[in-house]
Amino acid sequence: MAKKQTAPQPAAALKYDLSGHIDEQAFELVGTDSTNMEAIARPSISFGKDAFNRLRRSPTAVVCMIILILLILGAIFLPVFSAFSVSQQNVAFANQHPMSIDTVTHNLHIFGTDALGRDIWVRTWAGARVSLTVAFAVALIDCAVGVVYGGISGYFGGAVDNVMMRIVEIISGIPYLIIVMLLMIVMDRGLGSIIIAYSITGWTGMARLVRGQVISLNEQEFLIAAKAMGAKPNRIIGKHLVPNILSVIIVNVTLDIPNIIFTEAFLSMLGLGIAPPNSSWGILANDGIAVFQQYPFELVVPALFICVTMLSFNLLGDQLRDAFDPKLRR
Amino acid sequence: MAKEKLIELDHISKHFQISKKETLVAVNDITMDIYKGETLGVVGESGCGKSTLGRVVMGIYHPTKGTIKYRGKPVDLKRTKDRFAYSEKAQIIFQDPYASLDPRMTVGTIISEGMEIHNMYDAQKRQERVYELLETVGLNREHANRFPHEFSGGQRQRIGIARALAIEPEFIVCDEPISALDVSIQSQIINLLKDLQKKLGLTYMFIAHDLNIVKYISDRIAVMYLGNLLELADSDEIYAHTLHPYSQALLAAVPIPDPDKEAQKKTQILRGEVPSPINPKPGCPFASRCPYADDVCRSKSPKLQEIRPNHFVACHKVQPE
Amino acid sequence: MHLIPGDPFVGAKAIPPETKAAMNAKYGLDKPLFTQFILYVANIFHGDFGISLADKRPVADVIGQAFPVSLDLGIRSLIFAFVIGLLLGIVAAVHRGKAGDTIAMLVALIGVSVPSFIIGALLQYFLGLKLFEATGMCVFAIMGWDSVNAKILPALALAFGSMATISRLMRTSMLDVLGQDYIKTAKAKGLSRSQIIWRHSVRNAIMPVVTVMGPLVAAVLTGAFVVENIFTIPGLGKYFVSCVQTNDYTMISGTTMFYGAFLVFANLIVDIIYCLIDPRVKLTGGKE
Amino acid sequence: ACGSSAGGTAASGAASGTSAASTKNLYPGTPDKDMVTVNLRAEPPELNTVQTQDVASSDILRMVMSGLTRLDKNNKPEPDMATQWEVSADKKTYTFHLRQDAKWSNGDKVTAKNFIYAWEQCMDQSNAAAYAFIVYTNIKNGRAYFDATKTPATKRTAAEKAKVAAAEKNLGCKAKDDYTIELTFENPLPYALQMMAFTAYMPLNQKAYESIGADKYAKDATKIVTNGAYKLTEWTHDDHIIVTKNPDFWDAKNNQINKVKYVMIKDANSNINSFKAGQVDCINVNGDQLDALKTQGQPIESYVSGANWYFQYNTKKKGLDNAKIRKALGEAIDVNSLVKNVLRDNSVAADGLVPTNISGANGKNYANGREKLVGFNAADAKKLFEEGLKEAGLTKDTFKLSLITDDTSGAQKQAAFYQEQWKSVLGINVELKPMAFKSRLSAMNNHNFDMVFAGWSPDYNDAMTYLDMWTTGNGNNNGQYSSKEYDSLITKATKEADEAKRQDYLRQAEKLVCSTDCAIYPLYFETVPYVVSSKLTGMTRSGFQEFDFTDGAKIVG
Amino acid sequence: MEQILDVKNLHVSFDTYAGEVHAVRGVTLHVNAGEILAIVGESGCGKSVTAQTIMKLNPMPPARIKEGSISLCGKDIVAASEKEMQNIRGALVSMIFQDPMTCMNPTMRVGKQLTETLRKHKHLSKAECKEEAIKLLKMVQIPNAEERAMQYPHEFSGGMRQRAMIAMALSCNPKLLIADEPTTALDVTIQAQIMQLMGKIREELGTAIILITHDLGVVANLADRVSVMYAGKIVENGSSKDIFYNHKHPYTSALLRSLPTVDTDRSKALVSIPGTPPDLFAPPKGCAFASRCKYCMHICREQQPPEFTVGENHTASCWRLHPDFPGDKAEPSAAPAADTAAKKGADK
Ligand SMILES: Nc1ncnc2c1ncn2[C@@H]1O[C@H](COP(=O)(O)OP(=O)(O)OP(=O)(O)O)[C@@H](O)[C@H]1O
Ligand SMILES: Nc1ncnc2c1ncn2[C@@H]1O[C@H](COP(=O)(O)OP(=O)(O)OP(=O)(O)O)[C@@H](O)[C@H]1O
Ligand SMILES: [Mg+2]
Ligand SMILES: [Mg+2]
Repeated sequence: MAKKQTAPQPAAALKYDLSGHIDEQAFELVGTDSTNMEAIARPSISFGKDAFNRLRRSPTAVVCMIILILLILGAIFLPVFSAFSVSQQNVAFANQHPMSIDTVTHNLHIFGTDALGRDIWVRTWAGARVSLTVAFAVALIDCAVGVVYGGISGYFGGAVDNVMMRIVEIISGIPYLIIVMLLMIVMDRGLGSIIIAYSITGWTGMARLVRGQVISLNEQEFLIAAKAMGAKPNRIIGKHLVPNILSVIIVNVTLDIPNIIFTEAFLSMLGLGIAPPNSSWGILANDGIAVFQQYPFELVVPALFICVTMLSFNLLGDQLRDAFDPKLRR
Repeated sequence: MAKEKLIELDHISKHFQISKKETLVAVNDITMDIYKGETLGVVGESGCGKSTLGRVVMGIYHPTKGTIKYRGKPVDLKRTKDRFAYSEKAQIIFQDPYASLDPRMTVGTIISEGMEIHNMYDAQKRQERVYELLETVGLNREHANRFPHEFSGGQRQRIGIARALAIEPEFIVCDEPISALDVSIQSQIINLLKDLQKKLGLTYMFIAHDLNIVKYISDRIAVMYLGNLLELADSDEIYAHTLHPYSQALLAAVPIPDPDKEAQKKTQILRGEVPSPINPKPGCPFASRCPYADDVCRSKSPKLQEIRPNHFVACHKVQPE
Repeated sequence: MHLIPGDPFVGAKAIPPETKAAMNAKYGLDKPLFTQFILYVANIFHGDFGISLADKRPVADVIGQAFPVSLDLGIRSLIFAFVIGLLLGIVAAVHRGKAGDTIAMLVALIGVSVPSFIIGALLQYFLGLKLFEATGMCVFAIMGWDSVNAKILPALALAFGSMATISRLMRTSMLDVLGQDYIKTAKAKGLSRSQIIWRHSVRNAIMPVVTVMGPLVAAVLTGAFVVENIFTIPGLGKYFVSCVQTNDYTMISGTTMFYGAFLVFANLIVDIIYCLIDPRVKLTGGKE
Repeated sequence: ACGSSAGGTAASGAASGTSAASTKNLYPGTPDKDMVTVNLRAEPPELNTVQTQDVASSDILRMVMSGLTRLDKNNKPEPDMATQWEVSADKKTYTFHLRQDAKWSNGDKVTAKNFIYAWEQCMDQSNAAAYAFIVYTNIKNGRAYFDATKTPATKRTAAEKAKVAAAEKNLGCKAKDDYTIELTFENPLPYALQMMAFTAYMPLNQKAYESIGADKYAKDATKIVTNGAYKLTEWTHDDHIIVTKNPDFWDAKNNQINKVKYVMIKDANSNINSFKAGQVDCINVNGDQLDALKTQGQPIESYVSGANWYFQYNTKKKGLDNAKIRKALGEAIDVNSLVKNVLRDNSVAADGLVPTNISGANGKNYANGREKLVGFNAADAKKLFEEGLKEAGLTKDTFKLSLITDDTSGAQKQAAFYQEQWKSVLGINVELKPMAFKSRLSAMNNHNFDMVFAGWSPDYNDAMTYLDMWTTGNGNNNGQYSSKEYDSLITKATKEADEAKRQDYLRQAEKLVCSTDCAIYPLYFETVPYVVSSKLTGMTRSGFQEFDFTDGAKIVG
Repeated sequence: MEQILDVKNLHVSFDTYAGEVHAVRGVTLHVNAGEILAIVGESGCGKSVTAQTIMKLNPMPPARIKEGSISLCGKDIVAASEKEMQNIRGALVSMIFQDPMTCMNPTMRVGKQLTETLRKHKHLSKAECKEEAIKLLKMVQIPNAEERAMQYPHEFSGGMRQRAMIAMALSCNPKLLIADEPTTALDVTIQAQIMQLMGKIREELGTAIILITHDLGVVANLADRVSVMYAGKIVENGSSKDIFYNHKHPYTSALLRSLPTVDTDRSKALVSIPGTPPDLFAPPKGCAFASRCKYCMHICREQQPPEFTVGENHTASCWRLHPDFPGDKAEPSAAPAADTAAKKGADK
């Protein structure tokens, strides 16, 4: 892509034979070439576009993105277009292998059935809905709170920073599990509670990250230049800081989402997940683990979904980090 | 030339509190004036506080002690309003052409940002001015839509200059604008800066450690060492009559790009290391490396004195005749 | 603490109201909340965290007995995580972009991708039970904490998550170090690749890894609940979870405070280790 | 916890069809020839007999402590510390004669005073013993003693001390001499001999108890003084307990196992794995594991635990105040399908409130010959529901219901089943609210619920333990059921000395509460399936003796 | 004179994400025993890549030697295996880098770093190494050598570190020392110390030095011979005197005149070279300097100029040196003084 030669060719392309005599014409003085001496050979490309291009070229990233898009689409549509509902039971047809035909409805159970004869396929996709909703919602909240908090703390520094960071330290000093569990017990079970409970502790990581970034950017000369020009804080934050830490935020969110999915699974394991008959991957995995010696596929299905999703997000995050890495840019 | 004082620095000090016990004295009690239309060169070794001084003058750092006057009026840079007004008059160009441009902005936005902040012109006029400025610094208008990382160091430095010029300042601090550049590019930038000065009547504070260039561009030169001002004089005067031992050593150490002259030159190599600026000891800052230092030098810090007309030196060993 | 619905003394049977009042009186729960709190704080200064409402033992005793087990488990798993994680990270960095990198990072990623309750159950089933059935010997015990062969699987199960974190961090930091000028210097001296890696890179690359050890210790200790439950280990992790579920609030505040203090202590240790391996950091001052 | 009387060969009653003779035991168990290991599932929280209130603790206590009587293989009381006793004609006064060679583990002799002391400690209100009521309601004038002991003994004023002394004097329990106890009850107590085997009636070595201190007593292996068949020799909290045979025990020659180790495995997979890998000799299994073991050909055993599971309705809630609706909600559940397809652990669908293993009159079990009171009937349920809704002025859309369950995965699974049944049979959506055990109980106590999926396990081997709780104002009557007729039936039964008449009153009451008024709706009686390694035989397991190794349990092979 | 290093027609490329970077495009140079060869040129023109290729320090890939030969003391470097290179590095040839702050391992004592080469190549014991380290530090005039050897790099100042680096490089008495901008990061007063030290070393140890720098002042002070590089090629090669007083290439000449000296007239503008060097992603097909050269001719844009010998050990690559070059017709006002000489030299 970069090999385009922009130098204009002289009208009469001359061929010179080095061994023989060279035409005098060739030695005609043309002087400096003002169009070409400041030429930039490479095409203009913005930071985001460049990163996206690089991402597009990585097969890993592409595969991960495809998987995640499929998962999201599946989570949205598949539970609606399934022959079974999430709670529909046929207890006489419980714990069946994948690809078995239901005795009552004569429909296919693609992933088999669980202990109550419910269709695992539809429960898995419904679980994907829950798990992904929780993940995205929490990530969004963490992100919003963390960026604002970390941004303020890092930008203003001094005493403000000191107080704000002490608060973060205290919050992250208490093991998050206990906070989440206490909250989960006080609040009613449900999606909203899980999201709130996890968000309450989750934002601290983002806040620290953003603060660190802001502090290091604050020392950068381009920010000093902006300040020297009289830029007000809102401009500095909005136009300089946020765009410059955006990539770090995106990467961090991508790497955070798997942790949230993980936590949801963990809370379900403790019986603190969402209420039945709804399903989530955590609930499915937890149900599956109890019977995996007898009906291994009941664990394999949700475990595989959790793994693949986590892998995809993690790999995508790594790839994004590489794509955004200023060191790799030239 | 009637010398009109543009900026007056009065006993400026800047300390950084590193820890509870450690204070880093980056700039120590500097008093000097910058005249309108002149170029004041500031030289000194790395870490001697040149940039800090420049930033204090720019209002980016608040001086720990001392006051700054602009056109005879004291400016309180702690007040947002004062600072904002002042920022329209003073600008800065940085050493590192890589770190000084926001990588996420196009060149056009970078240059027009100052105008936006100060509400100069309407959007279209601003755009035109961006093109104009780009051409002033020898770039093409097409470059306005490109990103900084696509440019070479010299080109970026020129973008930095264009940015500084955009709000039509009176005064520019050039913080080592050429140290990171190649020899062949350095002269481009220097010529550009000189041209602009002539055309726009700018005042420069030119920070550098290459003495040849400082001599070439400056009207007056200030020699700094460890946060202190050691010598201040007209450019020719300082070369003709180098008085401070440190300035002498500094000048002698500069290699001349001429083998014959180099061969004849007798360089006097300074011994010893530059002391730390953290919790500095009393006495002359140069005493630890000065070949003439005695007990007085080590215990008492010298005052800046006018030794010859307009030639100020801070040294116990150099006294007015 | 009284926010939590439920009452510590509710057993399976209803207790006559008189008895319940007697119980409240015995444990001081009949006093005003504020008084309870003051008494509690006052007692803590005497090293008395109160009596566990569920276990009826002094909270300090419970912690004193269970925490060493958790610590033992935690240290073992951290050692596993550290050694394996570092090796994986080094291998990945040295073979950047090649098969070694991919494999090492895949292992690491699987580590973060599989919840510990699944890993624990699988390890127990395959390395515990199946290996026993295949060999007829108890290679790894399935439960308990009284023999060496019982301590391996839980530590391994607990190590997976942090191992993944460590290896990924190590890879990044190792790549960073390998790009440093002093590595070029070492290469210019004619040192071999292994000499460069072991003498010049690893120590420097470990430093960022060490800084995350504090939070990692926290994660390992609190995450131990699952593993302790699966492998029936008498550690503190499960009290930590069950006390919340049973509204045992002396235990809740006791363990929370203890963990808080321990984490502060762990971070202190990490700082000290950091000072030991990085000569640029003095214990008193900051970094140069 | 427990208590027992005649009848009740529970173990055989509901056991699975497998017979040990035809299938070979596949698992040899632990290698140790001197010790068996069983899974107790939980740490016993309290080994102080005064305070204890749970199954796990009483399992250990029955091994290390001896009461006046103990239960034999068939849950019948037999002599233990008491060698013989006389009963008065009104069945209110019992005179026990103690054996004179019994010793505490610290060498002291076991005397009548040890028993009186223990009972007084239990009844002492300031000790806040959970089972105080089971002592003070039975023993004559116990209530007065309980009321007198509000302040802790060390803080009593002189006046209070005098009051306590007076109450003590009137108490129906007396040590006539060192080895004779005279015990008088408030009412005729047909199951008194089983009661004497209950933990709350076990003796206490006053000297040791006071020197260790009530707070610290029995909190560690070294801090307990026992008089039973085994000694508590090792206790690592939350890990394991080891009891070792007491050679000085009067019946030592019949105790053939030297050591029993109790481990506390909660996780279902670890449970089965450790059994298969020869780390444990006896475990309870769940339905899934049971299926798999059966397929392998492993013999499975089981016992009826005596626990019944039922819906508790909040009878004060609009809609649920209607008996037809309550009945419809219960009849809509196909319990047989639940038991067969979901639980698969040999539990049986309930036909009444009192489980099959509870003894009744004439040496037969209480449930023997009882009419069927509850059961699945979809058509009837639909009809009753429609009628009920009309009566209550509700529709399916306006009638909002929720069901509280435990948050264990088993309970949640069942709840999902009920939810689906209601949906398909009655066409209503019931919201499920899983809660931690303690939270669930608290919601129940505060009457803050519509329906609860709850369970009850017996305190003693008599139908009364399931029935007296539904009287008006009873602490366990969370649904606030109130029926004068019911209350009078229970009172009559309490005062009745004749066993057959008494059982008749109880049966009438049972029918009233779970069928006619339908204040609760029984679902199934729990059965506990378990497997034992080939190493261990002869162990007793029943609803009242969860683990017992004293009656001929042996290590073989 | 004995030739220690002989590089012929070296081409090095980097395969990067955006395409191939032709960093070195046909470099030919040699170094004689005991002499100092300076390589000057603008940033990015390939000086460091050339130097690192001589030691094969470039990571390969992405770097790749496309063509050419390197012979170091008779050893074929291009063909040498990594193992062989390990024995050559540090023993025959060693290198010091620009930034002394980052070139030392921050967690290893200076003394140990100093003698690693000795342990590797001379198999000295620990005790011997310690002595040797002190000797080396003394050689580079570091006071309190005994204490300093036990310190960590952060306890050294920049100048001391660079001196320690030099000591490190010299510990095995290599035949050739490659100094890649050894003074760029240092202050002038410290630079003077280092320059003096390098001169002394060459005199006392007879080590040949390749000195890479931007600073023509340093070149004038130290170098015997100078190679001027531009956009991956050597455009002029000659003795120090040739380059400073008798340069033949327009680039060399512009470079020298663009430097202000103490005597430069402040009222006059500096001579400057307009434009920027070409991007090595897409090197121009003709002379790389053509677009910035005021003497540029048609042929310059079309064809790369070959190397013309213009004097003893003095070569330059400019079409103006071709025998067929007709001479400047319309002489630009300020023609370089060297132009006349160029014509003379072109007559072989
Ligand atoms: N924000 C800051 N906080 C603490 N110390 C600082 C800060 N800025 C500068 N310093 C210290 O102040 C001293 C002077 O720094 P300054 O940047 O002014 O030097 P300089 O003369 O510009 O050096 P150089 O030539 O390397 O640019 C240095 O020791 C530096 O470490
Ligand atoms: N690892 C690399 N990957 C891609 N391109 C590289 C790499 N290393 C060097 N280059 C390119 O090779 C060219 C020559 O680089 P080199 O470092 O030799 O320049 P230099 O003359 O030493 O410059 P400087 O004076 O700045 O050190 C440059 O265009 C550079 O961008
Ligand atoms: Mg500076
Ligand atoms: Mg270089």
